[in-house]
Amino acid sequence: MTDLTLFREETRDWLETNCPPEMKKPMTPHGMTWGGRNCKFSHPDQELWLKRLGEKGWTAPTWPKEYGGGGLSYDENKILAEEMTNLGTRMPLASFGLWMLGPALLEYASEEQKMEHIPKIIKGEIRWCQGYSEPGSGSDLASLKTKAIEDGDNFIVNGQKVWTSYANECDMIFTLVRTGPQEPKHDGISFLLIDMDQAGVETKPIKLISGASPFCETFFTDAVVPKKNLVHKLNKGWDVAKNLLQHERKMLASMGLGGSKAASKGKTGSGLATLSKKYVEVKDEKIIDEGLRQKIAKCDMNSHAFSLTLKRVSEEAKNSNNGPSAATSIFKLYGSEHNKQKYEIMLEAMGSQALGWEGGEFGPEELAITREWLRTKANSIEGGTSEVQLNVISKRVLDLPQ
Amino acid sequence: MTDLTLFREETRDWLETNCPPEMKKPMTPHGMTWGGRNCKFSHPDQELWLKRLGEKGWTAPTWPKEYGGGGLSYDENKILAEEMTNLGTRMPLASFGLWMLGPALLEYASEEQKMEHIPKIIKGEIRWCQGYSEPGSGSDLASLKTKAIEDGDNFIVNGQKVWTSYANECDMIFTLVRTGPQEPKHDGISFLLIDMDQAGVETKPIKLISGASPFCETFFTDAVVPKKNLVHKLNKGWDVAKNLLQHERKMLASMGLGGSKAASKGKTGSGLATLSKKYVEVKDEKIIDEGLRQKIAKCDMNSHAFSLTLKRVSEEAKNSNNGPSAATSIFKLYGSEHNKQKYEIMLEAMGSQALGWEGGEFGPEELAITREWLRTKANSIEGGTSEVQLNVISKRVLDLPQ
Amino acid sequence: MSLVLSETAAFLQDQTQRFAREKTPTSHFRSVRDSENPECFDREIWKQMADQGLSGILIPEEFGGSNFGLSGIGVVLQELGRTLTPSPLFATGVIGASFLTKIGTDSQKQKYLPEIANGNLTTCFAFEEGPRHKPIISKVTAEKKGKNYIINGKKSFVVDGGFADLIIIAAKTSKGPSLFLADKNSKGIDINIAKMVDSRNSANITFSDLEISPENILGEIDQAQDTIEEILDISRAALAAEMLGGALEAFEITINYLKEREQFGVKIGSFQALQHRAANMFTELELCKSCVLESLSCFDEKSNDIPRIVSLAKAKIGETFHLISNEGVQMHGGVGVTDEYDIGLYLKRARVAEQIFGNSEFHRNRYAELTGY
Amino acid sequence: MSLVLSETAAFLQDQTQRFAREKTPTSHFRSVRDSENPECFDREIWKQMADQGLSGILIPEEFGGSNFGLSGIGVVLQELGRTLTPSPLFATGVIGASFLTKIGTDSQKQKYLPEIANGNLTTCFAFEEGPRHKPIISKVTAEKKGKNYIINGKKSFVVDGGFADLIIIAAKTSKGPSLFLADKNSKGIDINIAKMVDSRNSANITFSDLEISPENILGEIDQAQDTIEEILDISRAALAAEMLGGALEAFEITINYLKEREQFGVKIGSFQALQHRAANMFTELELCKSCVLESLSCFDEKSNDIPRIVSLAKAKIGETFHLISNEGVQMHGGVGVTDEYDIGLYLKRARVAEQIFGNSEFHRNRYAELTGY
Repeated sequence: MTDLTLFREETRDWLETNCPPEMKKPMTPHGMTWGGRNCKFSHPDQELWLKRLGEKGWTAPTWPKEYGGGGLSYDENKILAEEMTNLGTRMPLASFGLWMLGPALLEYASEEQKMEHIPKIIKGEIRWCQGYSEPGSGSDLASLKTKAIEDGDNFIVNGQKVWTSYANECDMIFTLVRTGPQEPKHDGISFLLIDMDQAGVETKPIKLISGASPFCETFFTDAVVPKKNLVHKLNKGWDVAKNLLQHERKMLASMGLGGSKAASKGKTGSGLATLSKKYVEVKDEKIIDEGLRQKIAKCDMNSHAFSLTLKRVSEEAKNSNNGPSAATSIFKLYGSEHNKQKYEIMLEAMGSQALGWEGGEFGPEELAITREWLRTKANSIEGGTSEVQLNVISKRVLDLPQ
Repeated sequence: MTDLTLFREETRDWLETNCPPEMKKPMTPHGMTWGGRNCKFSHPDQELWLKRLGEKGWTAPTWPKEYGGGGLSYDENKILAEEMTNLGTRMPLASFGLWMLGPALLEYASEEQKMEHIPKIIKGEIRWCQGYSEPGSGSDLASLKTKAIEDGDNFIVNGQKVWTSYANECDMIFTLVRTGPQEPKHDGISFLLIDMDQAGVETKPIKLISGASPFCETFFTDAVVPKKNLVHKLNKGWDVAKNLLQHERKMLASMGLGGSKAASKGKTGSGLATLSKKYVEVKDEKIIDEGLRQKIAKCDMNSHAFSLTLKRVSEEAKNSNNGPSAATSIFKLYGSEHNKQKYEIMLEAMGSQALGWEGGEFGPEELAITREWLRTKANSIEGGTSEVQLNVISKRVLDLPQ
Repeated sequence: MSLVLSETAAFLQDQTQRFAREKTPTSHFRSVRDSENPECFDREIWKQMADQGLSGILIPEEFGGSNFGLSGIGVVLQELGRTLTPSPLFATGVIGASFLTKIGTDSQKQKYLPEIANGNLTTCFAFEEGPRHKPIISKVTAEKKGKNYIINGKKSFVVDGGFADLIIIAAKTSKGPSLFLADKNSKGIDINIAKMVDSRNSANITFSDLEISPENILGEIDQAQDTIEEILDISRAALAAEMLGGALEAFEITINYLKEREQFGVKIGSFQALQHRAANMFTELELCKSCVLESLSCFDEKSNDIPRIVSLAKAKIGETFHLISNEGVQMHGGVGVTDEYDIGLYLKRARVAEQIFGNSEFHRNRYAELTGY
Repeated sequence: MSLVLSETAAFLQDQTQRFAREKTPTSHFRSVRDSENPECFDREIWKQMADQGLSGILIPEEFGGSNFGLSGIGVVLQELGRTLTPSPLFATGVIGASFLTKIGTDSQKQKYLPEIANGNLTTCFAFEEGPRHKPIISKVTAEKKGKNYIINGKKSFVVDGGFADLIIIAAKTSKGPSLFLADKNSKGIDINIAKMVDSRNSANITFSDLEISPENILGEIDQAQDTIEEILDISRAALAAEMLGGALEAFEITINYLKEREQFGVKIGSFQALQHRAANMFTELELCKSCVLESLSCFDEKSNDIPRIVSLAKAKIGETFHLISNEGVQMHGGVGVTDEYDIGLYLKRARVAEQIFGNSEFHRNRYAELTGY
């Protein structure tokens, strides 16, 4: 028996023993665990599952053991993921700390900072949000104006951030601030970790077209930040920012893949087709409306092709051992455009039944699809617009002239 | 009886009496009359038809009578066109002189130049080609390098033009040449009329992907051009050029309309559908392949919408009495892109039968469609690329910032 | 056919434009939307529109209207579409007025048309029976019982069905479709109101042994097919005009944003990739203008090609409004997906308008059929 | 499944790349095209390819091949597709070799496979019966007469049918399709050669009482359906690999042109509108690479999802090669439509390759059916 086969057996055993029953059921809209000081669990099993996995470091399976991570190899991590999928266990923790901040800290933070922050991320004790964008700076992130001025052992921060996800529920925020007002655009930016539990930090939810408010505006008024919370060097925050953005894009890219698992299962049908069949004429399992059918097929094929590409690039990366590559720009671009398209097709298939807001005879799934359709419109904007991705591809990958 | 009703009756009578029988038959690929000193008629009726219409000035119905034109009003011209369509008469003369040079001369040429050149254009006695583009200057037309140097009563011209249509069969060429090498790009260009029947002018056909050679490279080596052939002022040729380009774009735009007449006839079916039906399964007159059918409908609807738009803009212009407007950029763009799309659909409908080159069992119409499909690829390049049209629309029409 | 606005139409357009800018800018839409008012429109504003004659454009003069025809009401809807003005004009002033004018008896006309013209009566057309447009009635039936008819079955997504006073019901009778009139408060009518994503009103209406007396039969029994098809086409053309207004406004809002918003030290409208996309949208809009104008005037000019032209207009503007509302949101970037900016409102309206009375694919299909393939 | 090239495949790719660059750059294609040679390929070059082992990649070692599998021949076709190398590799090395290897009798294998491997024998597959791909045989029949079969009917657009020595014929027998072998010079075979727009060879082949003796029956009578479907999928995957090569090359030619050509004093590749279009093409190509790799390896790995994966690959690369060849010509401007520049050659090849063995719509349809809708 090879080490990996042994690992697979042990892992399966451990998961079967330790995953609480509720956590083997499919995820519900409110069943996600976001962690943090004020974490609310909608079921006690969520807390248990987070605690057990967090202690083992398996919320961050490949992170080093010394900071509380799982310390798993690439292959072991793959096995863990496969076994979790096989057992149908839920994701224990959704966290911008895990997806974005953590990887950047591992690369850029001091030993003290790592010891301080990473274990709390892994255990879900601190919930993080991102303070990058500002009202005047969208795609042109580096034009940010929020200022941090040195004052003894602290920075004093003033300014405004926007698009801070769930900032009103978060404990800490990682921000880009201007510390060198004289320096060229990209060279005067620093990366600060700010505790939000202070008078100088206020948040205000932004209402979106979907009706939800997953984002906030966040205001800093003489907010106090100890200097130990500066990550990497002063005025060199842009290095951290770029690294972190790549992790963000990777995360966002995976959003386009919702339908692809179903699509790659063959005869069992795709999610899009199964949904559509409830609303359109079907004969011998075939959708009669050929125009719609071709659109669904095109979309399913794109999902399929996209998931094969993610797999290919990950297999290629495995050998070359590089971090996120320029190809992540393709994923962000394609994932978000594809997801938008998928929802437009759903709307077409469902007709008026997907256009409800309230009242009437809409099922909860239908109303959720309407809102989610509106939500997808942000996919190609957040984390770098599609236009920025196209610029990146044409300049960095294709090397086209400026 | 109103004047116009009377005019319609007289016109119908005249056409019925004077149009030779062969000229009432549908146009054949070789039946077009291009005029010029070496004009070859494939049927004597072509010559007769050209002579009769030319004498009446009805090859250029709205041009002033003093230069041999028809002198017709907007409404009279419309009636003439309608009656010619009703009777099914052929176009008497295809000519860049009529479509492009003539309108520009009427606006910019001296009285002597008009008297000299316009009657010959109307009667088809001189065949003109266009000398604008050069190998290094495509969309950036004003970067042209062909030089004309003053030498007594003449200009001496040296340089090379490209994309000169049928230059090897033409008598004269209207050209843009650089006369002010010191001036800024657009201010050193003059508009010259050059007789091609001289040792200093040579032409070389360019072979296209369609296999045909409708264009030439044209070389000037110390070609002699009398100063009386300078149109408009010295170094002000760009004014003429711009005016003329608008006429060219208008002409090229109409190319996208091939299928629209058929499409607007209602139940009689569209050309695209009729063609497709020969190659695909049909049941109760309906094309079974719904994907193809939707593509054809989309294309037909675009033809229909496009021809309604041409009509609308011409009705609007009738009242405002302006020349070609910025909207002509829309026509060139849409006409050429639409025409390309139409041929792609034909190819899809006809399958391998539209992909023949020679030999095998292809009908002449099929082989012609293959070549014409390749020919359409130039539609969105010649006379200003689609990209240039999009630039023009966004800057001049939408007034978007530079 | 005329593809240029008549003087009357130009006057109406001008008048409505002023009205919409002053009385019903998008802030009006927002206040109606965010109010507790379940009707989704403002009765006071509707009264003012009626006073301006907008509700009576399709009604003959003898019944208090102006009879300016579809070209007239088309430009009005276009201007109201620009500001997303919520009003019963479409369901009442277009559909209701057309049905009653075309096939109402003298006493039905006397009773209802003046009330529509003066803004006191609203109507709705209970037609669809599922979530996708289907111009064939199969589920709602009317059975003869003595002199009366008994209606049973359920209608879906009735525009303005949540508040309209008078319901025009299409139902299957023994040999074909028939039309009936019913007061919304009649016994046997159950109305389930829904607010759609565009914050307009729609309803599912269930009929349980609804009894219709002879004076409330609209037109000939079994003979409604042609009338229904004609009114559906009138509705589609009118809707297309409203959509054109929305698309034009969404486009202009976006172009203005491109001229204002700065990124990387320049206006984002100077980016060529955005310019080309904007120019393509402009081109499509120019085509739509022609199609919509033609689809309105073809009724007034009694063309024999009406169904094809209407399908052309509805399909083209459906695609184009779809495109422009998507591109508009994207070009606005982050603020485009916030409720604070208007562009998202057009996105929502675009999808509902695209969907009802036949989406683009439906109309392409119909166009192909009518053209003989 | 492996989405990364194996060492063998990487070796073959490298070897073929060198061969194609040295021996068969596009100038080779042009010289064959412009010669009087009706075969549309160069026998000397084909011999060299065979000497390198390319013709025997799908043939077992005992018959002179290397048995490197579809992943092996895929990368070879991809590299040859880059330079538009005209050769019988597809019809002979892929289709002919696969048929004979799968279902040939020992003596058929002995007779033909070594000859294919050494480049002496070419084959074609007479299958289609009309101008659009249809995987069902209905027009060409084989009737039993004693021990022999008599074939009648006409096949269309047989790839390499104009010169192939051995014709593999699919014909209808009493209970299903069957396969037969025939020498091109047999009595009862009439070959009408056509040059296609991509300057490759295709033929209509008419069979008039062509008599087939028992030793030339390929596989079981009436039982060919599964084999035909399998070989069609092999052919589609191989063709997709060739198309990927063509698309990659056309894309790279275009990108290089964007970096070289100047207009308005700058490189045209600096125009953002062109950049974004190029970036979109790149993205589509990345997806195609994955699909093609998967469609090749799924055979070698005996996946149970082969037909769906193959349809995915053929449809995606069909659309993408279509897009890139159109955009490539447009981005070249005027010179793009001249015969002098290479980009137009890819345009022509793209359409033929897209069309044969099922166009993108055909494969979307099939994908939908296989996925259960």
